[in-house]
Amino acid sequence: MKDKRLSLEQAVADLIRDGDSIVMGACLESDIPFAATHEIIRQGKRELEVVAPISDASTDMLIGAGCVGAVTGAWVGNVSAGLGHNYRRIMEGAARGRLRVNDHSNFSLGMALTAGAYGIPYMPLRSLLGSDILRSNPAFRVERNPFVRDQDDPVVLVPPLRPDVAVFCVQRADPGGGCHHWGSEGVMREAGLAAERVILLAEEIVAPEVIASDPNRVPFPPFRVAAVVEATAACHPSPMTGVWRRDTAFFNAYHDRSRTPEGFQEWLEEWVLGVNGHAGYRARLDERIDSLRIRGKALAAPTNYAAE
Amino acid sequence: MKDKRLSLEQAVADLIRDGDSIVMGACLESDIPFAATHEIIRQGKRELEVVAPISDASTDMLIGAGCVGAVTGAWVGNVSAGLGHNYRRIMEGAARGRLRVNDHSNFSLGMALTAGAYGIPYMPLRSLLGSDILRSNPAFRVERNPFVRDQDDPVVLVPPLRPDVAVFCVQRADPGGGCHHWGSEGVMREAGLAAERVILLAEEIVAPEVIASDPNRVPFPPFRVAAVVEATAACHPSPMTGVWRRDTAFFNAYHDRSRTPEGFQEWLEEWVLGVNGHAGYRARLDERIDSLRIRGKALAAPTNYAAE
Amino acid sequence: MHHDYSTRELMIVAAAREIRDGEVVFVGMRLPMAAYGVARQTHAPNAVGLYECGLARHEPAQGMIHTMGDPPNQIGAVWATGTVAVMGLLQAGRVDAGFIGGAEIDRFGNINTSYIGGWTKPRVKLPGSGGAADIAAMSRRLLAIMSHEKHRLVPRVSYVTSAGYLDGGESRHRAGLTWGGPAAVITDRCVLRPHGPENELHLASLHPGQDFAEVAAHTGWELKAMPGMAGTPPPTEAEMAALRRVDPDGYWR
Amino acid sequence: MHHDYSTRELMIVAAAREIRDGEVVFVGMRLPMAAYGVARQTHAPNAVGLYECGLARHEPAQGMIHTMGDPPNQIGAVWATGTVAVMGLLQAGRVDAGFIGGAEIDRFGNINTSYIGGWTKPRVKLPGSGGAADIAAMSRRLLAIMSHEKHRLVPRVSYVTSAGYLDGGESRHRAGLTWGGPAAVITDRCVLRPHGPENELHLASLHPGQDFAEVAAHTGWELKAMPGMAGTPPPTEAEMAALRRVDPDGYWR
Repeated sequence: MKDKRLSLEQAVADLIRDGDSIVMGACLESDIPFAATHEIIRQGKRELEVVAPISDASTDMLIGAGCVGAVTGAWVGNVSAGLGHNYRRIMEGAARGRLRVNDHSNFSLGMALTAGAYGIPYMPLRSLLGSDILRSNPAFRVERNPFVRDQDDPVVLVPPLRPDVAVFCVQRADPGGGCHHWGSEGVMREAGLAAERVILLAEEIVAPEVIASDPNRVPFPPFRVAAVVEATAACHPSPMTGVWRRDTAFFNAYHDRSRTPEGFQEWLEEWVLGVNGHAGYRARLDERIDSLRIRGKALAAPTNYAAE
Repeated sequence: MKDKRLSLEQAVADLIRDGDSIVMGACLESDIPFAATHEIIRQGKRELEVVAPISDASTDMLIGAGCVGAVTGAWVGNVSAGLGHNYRRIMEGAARGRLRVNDHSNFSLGMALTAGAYGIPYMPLRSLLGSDILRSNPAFRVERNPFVRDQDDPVVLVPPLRPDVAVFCVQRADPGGGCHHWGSEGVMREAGLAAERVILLAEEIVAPEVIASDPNRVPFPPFRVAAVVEATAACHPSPMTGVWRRDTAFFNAYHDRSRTPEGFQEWLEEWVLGVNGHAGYRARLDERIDSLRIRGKALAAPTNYAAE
Repeated sequence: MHHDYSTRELMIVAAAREIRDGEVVFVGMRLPMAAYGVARQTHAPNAVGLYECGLARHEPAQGMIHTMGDPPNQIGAVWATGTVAVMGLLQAGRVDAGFIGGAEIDRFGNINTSYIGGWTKPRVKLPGSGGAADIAAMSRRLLAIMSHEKHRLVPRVSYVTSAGYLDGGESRHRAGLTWGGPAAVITDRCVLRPHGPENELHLASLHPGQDFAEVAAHTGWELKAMPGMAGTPPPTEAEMAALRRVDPDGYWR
Repeated sequence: MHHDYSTRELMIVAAAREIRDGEVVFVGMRLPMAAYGVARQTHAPNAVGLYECGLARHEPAQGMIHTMGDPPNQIGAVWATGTVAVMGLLQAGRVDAGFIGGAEIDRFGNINTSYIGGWTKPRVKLPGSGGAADIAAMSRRLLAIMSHEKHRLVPRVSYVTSAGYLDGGESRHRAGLTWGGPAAVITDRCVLRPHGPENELHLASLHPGQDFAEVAAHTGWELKAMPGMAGTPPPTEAEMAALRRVDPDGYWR
């Protein structure tokens, strides 16, 4: 088995290129790979197309840091605090031409990734009929349902998405790219199968036997994974089921401080540019990170895979 | 929580009607609900449309017993032994008009159920192009990909399937319809979401807390389940991950004995019509069933869902 | 009848009353989460809640949560899966009611959460649809929760993120949405419902202390009252007790 | 070189040699399962096996299994999921090679496992496609395993379950299948491969003890030899040792 372990710096440097389309976490509100968001900013990646099925404040941070050329997504903001100030600033100002927005809904984005994952040429939907999303994003088509002859039955056709990169936080992974994820999945499975290169930020590295002990908890096969990064609390301030509580105060502070460009720059300096990688970020969080750690046990019922 | 427990006899009597379209297990080779196959035969259901993504020998048994008016499926036979004699007899004889066959592949059937599950008006595929399945089953359409302008890019359009009933074997279920299933899933999730009425044959009935301890192992939500039947070894002779080995000799004996109509009738009398329900079947298996039980332990790695 | 409640608490209770027992409900964020909890503990003990991150729950989460992905919403879920599966149930017509919020709504119940002032040069860029466009299109009944201000309740939204009755009358159906549409809009002043052949939003019930003229003055179109318009009943003791259990710290006070 | 092997064992070894290291392989039932095991243990230690019931494996199952859903194929899998996910990878072009069997094959590699004698009044009703039509359409390379009899290797199959090169030449591509097609047909007498602009199956290698005239006599079309036609190398000691580990009881002898 090939050992796919890389440092966060190396994984971002080697596998994310300027101009790539990239999914930064796909579970909507949990398991957002903020450690990779920060490393992308530190490495000064440019012109990324962020494929964003609600990645909480990650997209707003990347936009503010000048890494983003396009957003293909359903939602950009700060889930518990409200609007994304960086997103607003660029879209409401003279520089709006520098950011292309390809509007989607959560479902159409999930379906576009499903089509990408499974080689489906395009995905017909009923959702989005009547919505101006069909006008502001010309990638969609509305056609007649060819199975209905006697009346006009419009359907929305969604083209597939095959992102260059997808980055996910998972509770545990093995060095070869096998992993376990639990809790709500968002569009993680589809994004992981659709993307050309998958980077895992694993809370814990375990032996391949641990992953193989429960193959139903594996979201996509190891051969689709390009790199495994060991990175504790890579999802902070977003939550991870069974491991980390959500740091809502941190999201709120980001919201308040990013209200002005200067405030955002200060925040960026404090939490991203001025820290020594993800270890430095964790060190800056200090005792706060301990208070977020879930310490209780609520174990899944035993499940037996024995064959004899 | 509504208690959805029923006896096998009652579930089949109340929820399966003559003429219904029905999925009898969806995991291809494992977890086939043969106990329900037998009860359907005992109750003399007629004109069923069996939606069959390889349900091992179950479909051949139902055809031989005269329960089936149509097969919408990818494969009918006996997986380890070969052809299905009852299927051959009717299709190669003068009575072939009594059985309608709607040819599918495994993937097109899975995609038709996906479309049914998710309200997708139809599913475009690239698979099946060039296959005569598109000629023998007129339900498919071939259309041009409307996203490709400058050349002819044919795609297959698969209409959705929404079966009336789906019957599944699961390792454990609670009285309200929550369940856990593990091992390969075939098209179980899609069939369970697409079907109007789901009947679970549970190896074991457990408290709702056991199911809620591991929500990622639940294939479809409890509100989609109409009935929960406690039925040990309901999958025999097919295997169930972690619980039952496959009884290949039983499949082979069925294959040999069903070679003639008389032989099939004798087999049916011995194993279905002449036994007192599923308990009678199990009693007839006697020590054989004990030898098939998996006794080893190979437990999935612990998984923590604690929130604090 | 309970006398000590805030407007937001009244809105939560009014929203809870829109959920019928046994229904499958697409629960949004914030207020609807509390509304689902109140409904489950009062008149709708068999309701099922769906969350677009990929969860189904019977019991609401224990204690305050800030997003649907928070650990207290994961533990005790009856189904944990992906967005496509839960939103697929919506498109398959299996969801009775769905909640969304919005920045702008018009007299036909169309909702804008994307662009104020046109999408090419927006005056305000809002976060976008999230799942709202899907919930509005595919729920059997849409329930919207809004702040009642004249610049939010407008004659015509500048961008339809989430389809209501579009141009009124049969236009939603003609667009291909053969079911659904707004059933109630719960504001901090009243409850609006579609009425008449045009499906225009009418005043269905006034919250305690509100009067028609004042509400109409804060509405961007010429607001009409529904026949049988009544007052919104204040929260009952049972409803308030349920809300206290869902929101022990009074976050929604 | 190993001297004590059966024809079926030679077929398994010949099939194993078609798997390249690091490839993703759609493994069918029966012989290909053993072939995958031999390949993994000899020249292709990094191959990945996919099974249409919804499994991916690195190591082959321990001991004999009769179906891909058997418990020994479940334990130790590296991914357990559904049919749509694994076959979706196939349609997405992510599967390098796929195995199928067949009752009838023609000179352009089209395979019939559905109806002998037409679908309206079949002389023999075969089980149908299962996943074969998908594997044939969407694998980057199709590998077929057949019993070499004149009534099975026919000029034109009466029903194309699984598309080969259709009418030969560019017709597969014109039908919309922009990749794939049979790369090898492994029979009990020889290995056939497509050759020339028509993509007709030619004799690529004769198994030990076979001669061209005899094989041609058992083939339903005028069989031609490929340039550079050779003999199929007998199993090596390493290959036979690997096969013994996969098939300790000699089921495939």
